[in-house]
Amino acid sequence: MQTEEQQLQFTDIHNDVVRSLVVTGRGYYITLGCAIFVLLTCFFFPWFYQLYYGIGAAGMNSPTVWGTYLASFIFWIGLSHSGTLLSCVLHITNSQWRKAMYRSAEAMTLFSLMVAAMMVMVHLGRPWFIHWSVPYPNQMELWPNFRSPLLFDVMAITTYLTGSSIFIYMGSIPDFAAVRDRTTGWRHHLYTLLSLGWRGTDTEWHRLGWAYTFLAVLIIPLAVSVHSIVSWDFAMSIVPGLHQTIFAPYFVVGAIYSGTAGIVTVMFVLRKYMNFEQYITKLHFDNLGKLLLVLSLLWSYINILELFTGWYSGTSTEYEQLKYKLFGYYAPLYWEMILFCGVAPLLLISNKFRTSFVPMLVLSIAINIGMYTERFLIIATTLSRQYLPESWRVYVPSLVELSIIVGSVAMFVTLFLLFVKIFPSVSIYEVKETMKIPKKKGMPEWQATH
Amino acid sequence: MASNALGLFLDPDSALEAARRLKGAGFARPELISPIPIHGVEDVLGPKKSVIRRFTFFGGIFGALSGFTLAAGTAVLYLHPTGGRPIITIPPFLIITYEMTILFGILATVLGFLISARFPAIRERVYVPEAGVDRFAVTVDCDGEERFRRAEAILREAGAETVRSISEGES
Amino acid sequence: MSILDRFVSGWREFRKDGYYEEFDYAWTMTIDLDRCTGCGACVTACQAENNIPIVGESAIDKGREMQWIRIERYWEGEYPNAKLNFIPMLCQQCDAAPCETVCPVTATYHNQDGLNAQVYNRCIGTRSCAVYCPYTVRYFNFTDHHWDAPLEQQLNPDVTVREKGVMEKCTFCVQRIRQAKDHAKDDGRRRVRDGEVQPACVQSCPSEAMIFGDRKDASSRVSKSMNDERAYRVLGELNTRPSVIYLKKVDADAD
Amino acid sequence: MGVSIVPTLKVLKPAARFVVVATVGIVAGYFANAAFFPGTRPEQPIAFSHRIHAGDNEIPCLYCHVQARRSISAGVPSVNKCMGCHLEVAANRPQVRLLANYWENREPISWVKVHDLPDFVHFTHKRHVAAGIECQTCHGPVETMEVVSREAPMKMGLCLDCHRKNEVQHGIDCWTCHK
Amino acid sequence: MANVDRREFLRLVGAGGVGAGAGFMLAESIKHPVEYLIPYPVPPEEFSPGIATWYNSVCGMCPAGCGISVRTREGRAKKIEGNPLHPVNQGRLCALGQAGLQVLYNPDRLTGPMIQNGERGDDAFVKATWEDGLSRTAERLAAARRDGIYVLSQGVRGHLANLFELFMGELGSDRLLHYDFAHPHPLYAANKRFFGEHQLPYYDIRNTRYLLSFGADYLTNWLSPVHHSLGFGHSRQGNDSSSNDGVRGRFVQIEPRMSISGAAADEWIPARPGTEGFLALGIAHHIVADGRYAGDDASLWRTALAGWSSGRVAGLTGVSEGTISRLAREFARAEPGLAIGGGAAGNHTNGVDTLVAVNALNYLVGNIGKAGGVVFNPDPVTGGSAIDRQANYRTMQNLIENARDGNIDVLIVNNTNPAFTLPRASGFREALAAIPTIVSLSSFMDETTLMADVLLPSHTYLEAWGDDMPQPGVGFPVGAISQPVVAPLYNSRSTGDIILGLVGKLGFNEAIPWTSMEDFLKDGWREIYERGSREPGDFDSFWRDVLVSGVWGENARRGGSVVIAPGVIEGMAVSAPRFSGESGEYPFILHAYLSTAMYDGRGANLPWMQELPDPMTSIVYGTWVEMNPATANEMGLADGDLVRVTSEKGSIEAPVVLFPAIMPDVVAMPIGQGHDALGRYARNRGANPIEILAPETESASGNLATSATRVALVATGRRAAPVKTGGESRQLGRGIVQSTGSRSAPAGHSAKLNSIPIIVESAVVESA
Repeated sequence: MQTEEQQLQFTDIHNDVVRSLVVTGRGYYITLGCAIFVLLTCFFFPWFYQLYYGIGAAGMNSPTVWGTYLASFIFWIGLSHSGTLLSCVLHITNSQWRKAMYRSAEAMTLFSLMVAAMMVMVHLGRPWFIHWSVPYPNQMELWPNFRSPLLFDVMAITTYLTGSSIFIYMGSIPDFAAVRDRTTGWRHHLYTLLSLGWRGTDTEWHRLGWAYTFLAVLIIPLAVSVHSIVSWDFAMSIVPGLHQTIFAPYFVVGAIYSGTAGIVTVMFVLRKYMNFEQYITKLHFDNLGKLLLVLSLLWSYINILELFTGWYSGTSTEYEQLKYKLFGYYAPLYWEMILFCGVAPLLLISNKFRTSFVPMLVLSIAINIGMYTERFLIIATTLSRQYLPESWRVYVPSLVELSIIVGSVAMFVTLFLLFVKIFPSVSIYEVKETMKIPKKKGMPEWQATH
Repeated sequence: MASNALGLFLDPDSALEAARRLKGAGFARPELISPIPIHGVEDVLGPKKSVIRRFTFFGGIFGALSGFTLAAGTAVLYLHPTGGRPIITIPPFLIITYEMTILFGILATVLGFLISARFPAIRERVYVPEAGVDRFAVTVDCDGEERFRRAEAILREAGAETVRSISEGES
Repeated sequence: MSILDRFVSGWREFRKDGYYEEFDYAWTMTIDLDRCTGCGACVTACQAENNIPIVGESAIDKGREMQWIRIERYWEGEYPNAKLNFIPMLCQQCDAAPCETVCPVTATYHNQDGLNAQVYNRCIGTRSCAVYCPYTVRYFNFTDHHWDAPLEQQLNPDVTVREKGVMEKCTFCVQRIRQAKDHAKDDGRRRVRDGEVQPACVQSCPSEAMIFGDRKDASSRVSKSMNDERAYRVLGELNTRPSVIYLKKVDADAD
Repeated sequence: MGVSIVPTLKVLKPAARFVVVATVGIVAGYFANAAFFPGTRPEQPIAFSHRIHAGDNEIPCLYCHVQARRSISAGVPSVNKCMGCHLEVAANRPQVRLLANYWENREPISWVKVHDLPDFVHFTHKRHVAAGIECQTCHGPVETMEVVSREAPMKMGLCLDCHRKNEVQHGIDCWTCHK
Repeated sequence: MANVDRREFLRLVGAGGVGAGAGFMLAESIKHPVEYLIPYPVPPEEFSPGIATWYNSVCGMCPAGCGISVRTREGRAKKIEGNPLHPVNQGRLCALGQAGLQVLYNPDRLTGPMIQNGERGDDAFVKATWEDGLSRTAERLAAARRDGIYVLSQGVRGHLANLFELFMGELGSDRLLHYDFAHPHPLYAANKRFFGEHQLPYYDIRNTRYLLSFGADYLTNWLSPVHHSLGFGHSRQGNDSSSNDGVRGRFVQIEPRMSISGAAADEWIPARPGTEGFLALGIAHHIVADGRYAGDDASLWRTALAGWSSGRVAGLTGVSEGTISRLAREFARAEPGLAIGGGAAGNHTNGVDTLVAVNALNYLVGNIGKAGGVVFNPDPVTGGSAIDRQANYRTMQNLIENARDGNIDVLIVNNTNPAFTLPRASGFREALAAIPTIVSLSSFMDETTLMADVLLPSHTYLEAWGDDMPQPGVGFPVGAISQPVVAPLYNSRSTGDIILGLVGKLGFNEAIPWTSMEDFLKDGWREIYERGSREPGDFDSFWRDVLVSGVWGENARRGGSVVIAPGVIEGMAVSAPRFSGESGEYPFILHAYLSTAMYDGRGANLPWMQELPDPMTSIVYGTWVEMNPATANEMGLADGDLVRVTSEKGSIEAPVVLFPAIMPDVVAMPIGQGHDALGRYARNRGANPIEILAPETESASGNLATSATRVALVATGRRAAPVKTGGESRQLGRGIVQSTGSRSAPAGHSAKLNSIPIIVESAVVESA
């Protein structure tokens, strides 16, 4: 890696990033067009139909009143969990390899959170009344129910969204400034506003450093709490298979797991199509690979634990639950999940695998498919095996649901495509920090060393 | 008219060195402008104190209070007994409190940052575009020919690539 | 009553358990499984009283029937010793209802009669209450329903017709309770007399398997019958404290 | 080239101005509609004047809306009730003639509802009359109205305020009013 | 705002304008839709908006004759509930009875007189006036041969029956038939043979301690289900020390396929179809042999029953000797014990023999005329003649033959649907084609009405005047008035008024002077009143009271001891049942039973009934075949496999349902679906097992032996899982339905182990 970067100068990264913002090929526009088209046809059209027809457009039924919409919600929330969290952790531990990738990772957080919020709208029976779940003063003095796990969600996710958007913005103020001077027209004005008049004086750097660190410290516990709370939507119930103490850590691990896999995917794309080969390197994939390996092992551990406790409890409810999960209607999905998230990642043990790009991409996508399945199964298998056997029903997603899943991905892609044209998707100043500082020739050595 | 002497350097260390000498020569607060944060500035120009931590702290406190008040207050405002739980239900309200703490902590931090770093910039300030890319600049305000010449001398001696005089806004 | 007063009165409830002991009624239903024949009269009675939509074959096939009370059947043994047990399953009106705590907008809560209230017009359709309900007796309006004219002329004006996206469930025929209280007020009584109000299912039950009343009135029929030694609560181990109490089926050939 | 955001703001000024004006327009239009075309003062098939009946002649409300005392709905008087008086009284006034036509063809008069509550609200006139609530409390000074108009917004807040003020037993319990 | 040039000014103006427009539309769009208040020009008395009015009347959904009280608001019927004053149902009502509202408000009702123009059966009717319809009918009647006029009505009682009699009398034809598919002909015949009784007795289930039911599904559709359910409940748990010394009644059900009554029973005993009579005799033999019967005719009985040793009976019925003797012991010991028979047991070719044997059991334990036994009814207040008018299958057959031979000129059908409830093999539909004029008074376009020429739609029972004398009674004469609870929805008339209209057209006025059913009814009741009711006050007050309470009873019970018909003991024997079809070719006996919701098919057009899950299987909207799981397993059939059920007379298709409580060589199908008319909810749904029944008749009563058909099942290879609301029907040890030992178990016995102890919150209750 050193070999690659040795000849890199400050100006190079500068130019590369600015180019990534201002120079736009036809490929980009085509991709964006497709993404938007899919977004409209596969997300908004079915959703509007559902608004008109009612949730019945989805395949849900009486015991299984939750379905893929909520699964998607959890999935996207989960995906959001690596970006900012990872970035914060690495920032505090002050690790170098973070710097090239954290910006886009955080963007991923931001956008998956937005998609998640959208999934809530899709999930609701009467979304036009969603404002009732937000605390605002009114003449009736009627407020939301703060005892409800769902309201914890509302609070947590709002906070998380605010936090991570602020975090990514703060981190890129100096870059906005850097880009500001190199752009003209509306871009110049935009970056002038965004950079708030950043100059790069020692005071400004000092303040930014402090603020940034504080944010990081605040956001780490927040991120953990967010997914714990999401897990409590389930764990706070007394439904067999959902009412489990392990759920909070289980969800957090799962979230970081899928999030990290997501980062790998995004890194690959950036590297390949935004020409950041020099900045996003084998090193990053290697480290992410290791991380993935650890997480997958954790994840498998918790899964086995869940089965074990279920089996050990021996109650009819838990036991039927277990049987159904392993051999019931949804069993194929279950084993697919195990394969993708539990077995396949073991490949990461080999260095060669970790440092080769395409296989990593494939694996990361596989992992996220597996994780989506997991979220789906958590809902489908448990709710269709409630306490009273007479109410047992099988739930099969409808076309509308499937197409909305596809559409939500398109939404994410669209947002990300817009992002890379507005935000410097690689942090300029932090990459500069990792570079060797230029030397003035003929300068005495002692000055250079510090 | 307040004019500044500006020296551009290729590397942070010489810039620091220049700043130190300027300070030593009795110039008021030389300022470094750089594309990346420079370490060790405080050893040279003396430690900086920032108010941000206070903002964060009190923001958090305020968040905690308002969080619990929101939950508990609204609960007793319109009594809705649910699930046989007491009206003021501590554990869930603590979660609300927790989230609100962090939310306000974050917002306060941002506020602190903006205030302490004097953002957004309304009036023009001394600014060096090169320093946004790959140069390290040292500015020191010095009115009067002879003070400028002294500053220039120090900067050049410290290995400044170029030295010129600028005033706010121009570059 | 000023906001301050309400704060104070609210704070008095601070950390108090057994909140419902101050309520004036605790409506309760006992269902004698030894009497229940599973004939289904209660199902139709409820459907007629509460404007429960006719969802149609395909909807039921999807698992979206709406009947608030259903007859569950559980087989025991195999031919020739097969036995069939019926149990009517309706909203248990739990005192410690899991569904109440989870609703983000308080569309379901515990009302002053100890009823598990569902406020349709407040519901935003998160459906979490149905997930949290261990008895799966909450039914969701997956679509808008319509009645072929002139069937809609039968709709009960005392019960609203629920729109799509709204959760609904058994209300113990709250409209009848309301009526009874109204009459009581007219006669200048503070309380409703025992037996003055009966939900549609109880009223129709041909074998008189169901008894409805106020368990705070120790002399009421329901209080007596719920203290029968056969009394038990379905899934009682979950401690949701249902207000629907079942009397065990008697198996004369047991022991 | 400078760092100040002010120039940019200057550039943005027209756009901002545009947005502000448009917003103001929307708000204005909204309230203009509410002000000039209120749904609360509909045209009735017969120009019945409460001012004359309830005001000048001081006919008590419950004389015509007799149901209010014993039913959930106050009801409107049947045509024959109107004719009870108007066979003699003011029989030759044009509006009364209109009424007479209805009567002769035994044709119901379809009055336009002024005060209308949603289907999910259970409001009983009976209890409120029994509690001695003046009709005017909710319906406004009808006896002064030539054409009846909805004075109070029939919204939940209105009910709750009154129920709270008078400390109605279970007055703010959802199921007291929602069905 | 200083530097605004002209172009920008215009732009701003534009923005403001568009904004204003948008805001305006927004406000417009969220406006409340206009609603109207439309008062009556002249309100009917006892009408006031917002206040419910209750009318007591009589349920017309099945022959049980329960009393109903209908809740109306703003002149519309909202809810049907049992009439608490009525002795039959005492305020309770079954599902079918409550669905009566959907008969009234059914979207597929006939809205006025119509006349067939086009081929029969292709539903080509044109609207007509009553004048037109009536006169057309009248002239056909006038032209017809006296004995060429048939009136085929549903079973009607009370004054409507009288009116029919008068009408037929004037027409000079005695071809008046009441046809109900489910009419218990064998039961009547058996009681006549054994007791020489004309009426059905009252079976006092309420006070019995031991009920031995031979195939009678008394909780669902046998005679008076609601009344029986009341009795069942009381006998189970209602007994306090005062009545019946707190003993919990024991119920034994003997039938090849577990019915609701079987599920409710303490003991369900499958006996080979058609051998229930043998079992009864076997039990009787035991009772006599053990000397538990000490009547003076004991020796007669001993000789008569000599042949029916439990050994032989066990061989015939497949019920073990031990069981037989135990049943005999328990039945004889429990005083009073009660034996009833009917349903499938009565619908074999030996049905009457079987039911006679059942009567013998009652006789032998001496419960005749006693509480908890068989109590005989006095004659009904009026309209008793209807009983003899009931048409059994034989009568229908010779109607069919007459039609074929062209001896029928006019057929008037009143709300009965033989085209659906007679087997295809009977050839009824073809026969209809041979009748020149068919007039239907049905309120719905059912299969029979489809073949009619003139449609004179009658009111539903909720719009019409009438009265009813429940059969069987409850031990004393009961009369109930049915009165219109709502104004007629459509241009229909009550059956009585239609007949009276015809009377007018035919000029029978001097014999039948009445012009409306109401007058006829009122005069009829004046007779009842004058014929020595001990009611105070004059007739008008009496009439008012009857209208208010909806029911009136005479405290006149039958006294005296009942003697059994001579020679019946000697002749006590049960012939072997006959079945159509070879057991080799048709291995299964088809057990077609009346479904809970549809009764004999009349409920199929009521959406509530279609959506009422079948209690035993939770199936809605459809027909199915119940099979023993073991048998199905052998045949390789699984739940939901579509099979073709073939008898000698035809075949239908239905999905298999594995039913744990049915004999291996019996398949059961519910009756009621499989309509090809009767409106949107009923048409083309499920299959009708009656279609494929063989025209075997019960030898003594001439009734259709519905249980005497053998069928074969052939897998079609397709699957059509029936729509059901239930999931897994096993408890999996979750203690959902808990049971305990007998009632007299020690307090707290296993009662609260896995349930939270129930605490009654104490509260001050002011004495109201």
